Amino acid sequence: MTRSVRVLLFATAREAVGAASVDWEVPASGSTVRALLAGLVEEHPQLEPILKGSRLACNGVYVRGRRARIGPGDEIAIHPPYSGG
Amino acid sequence: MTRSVRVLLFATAREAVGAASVDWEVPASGSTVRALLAGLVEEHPQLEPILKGSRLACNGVYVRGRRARIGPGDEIAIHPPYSGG
Amino acid sequence: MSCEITSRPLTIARVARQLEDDASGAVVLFVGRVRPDTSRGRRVSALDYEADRAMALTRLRALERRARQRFGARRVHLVHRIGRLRVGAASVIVGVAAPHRSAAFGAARFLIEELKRDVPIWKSDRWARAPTGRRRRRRPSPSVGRSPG
Amino acid sequence: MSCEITSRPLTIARVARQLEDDASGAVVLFVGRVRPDTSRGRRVSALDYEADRAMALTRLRALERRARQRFGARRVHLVHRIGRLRVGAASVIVGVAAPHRSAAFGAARFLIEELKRDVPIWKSDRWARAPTGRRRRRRPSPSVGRSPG
Repeated sequence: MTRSVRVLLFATAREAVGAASVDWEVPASGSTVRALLAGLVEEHPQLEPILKGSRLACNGVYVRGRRARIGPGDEIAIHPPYSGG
Repeated sequence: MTRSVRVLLFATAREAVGAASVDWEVPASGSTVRALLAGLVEEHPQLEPILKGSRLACNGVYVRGRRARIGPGDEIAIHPPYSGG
Repeated sequence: MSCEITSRPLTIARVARQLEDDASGAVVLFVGRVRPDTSRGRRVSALDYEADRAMALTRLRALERRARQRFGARRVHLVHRIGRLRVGAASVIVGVAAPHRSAAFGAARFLIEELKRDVPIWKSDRWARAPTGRRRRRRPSPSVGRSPG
Repeated sequence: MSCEITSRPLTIARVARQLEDDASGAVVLFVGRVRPDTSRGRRVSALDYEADRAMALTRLRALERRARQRFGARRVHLVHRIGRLRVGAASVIVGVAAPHRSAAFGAARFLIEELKRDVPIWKSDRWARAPTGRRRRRRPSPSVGRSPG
């Protein structure tokens, strides 16, 4: 059974980490966006400035703030500012 | 040697006269737009209301007013309001 | 030729090809088509278009120049079809390529508005059913009957 | 499907076919293309586009609905290409069919502006060369680092 969330990394976030996604372990009881990001930044300090300008989504829905709860199996997307077109 | 002007008739003007163009005799010394139109209306009274809303051109250039001179070989176009597009 | 009056069917792809230009990041195409309800709620199955071809081409070329000067358009293509057009057929295509999208949109809108207002082309459903001056004109034009001259 | 994210080349003719509709008298197509001078005066030969495909499609479909409601657009087609695009290649095509030209122009302009602002798609020349937050953002977005939560 999965004990991790999948973090999808795009654009500058992907470059900073060097991967399009990482699987990040979380307690079976769940965690928060805040804790997830703190862990990611600890391992990839170059992510920190990018996260400041990014939107976050959980399972395809934008989340505001860092208190949002996440749990095993969730998919978290990190969206730096868009530049399509 | 030609002694006439050619009158090009479009849209409602063409329908009123029943022809896309008519050749109209003018004196070798020339005439005026006013005289040409008076002659046309005499022969085709149904043209009169159409002329009121029309632009006129002589040899591809718009003419203002009815004093403009015309002479044998000239081409006069009658343009009812445009409706292209 | 970037301005055309033609009796053949219009194709968007052909206009688009005329607009190829590496320095233009934006292309806007406008296509006008014959609608079934053009004539005051009555359904029409076709429209007849006619043009004073020589003068229309002169006017279209002048519009092209103005679009280049005023909007910085790099490529302009203006093509109007004449003859009998059935519902759904394209009567006019305006194509603009410009460095940026604001210019491309602005030029395309400018061109179709001016084309309708100022280029000697006529469609039949308008003039066949309202032959006298009951329609409002958008601006004064050289008026023969009312001319003081 | 009227909204697509694809790695295949975009063709205007294909989008135009999706917009066939007898009740629409006006079609507006916008094509965005890779320009050689995208990156602050430096010439680039290609751009890499990527997308959060699932979310991008959701956002594009929402934009399509808004264009229908707000402008009365009858047909909307939104397609964005991803992957490596060379200069001159079309990166995005927006197509709208509406009864009248004002609505078609308005909806097409609305759609491309919103697409650029609000759909998770990225091009490489921007983020590869300005990796941190030096670029101005157009509006506040949920900001992680600054969040009081």
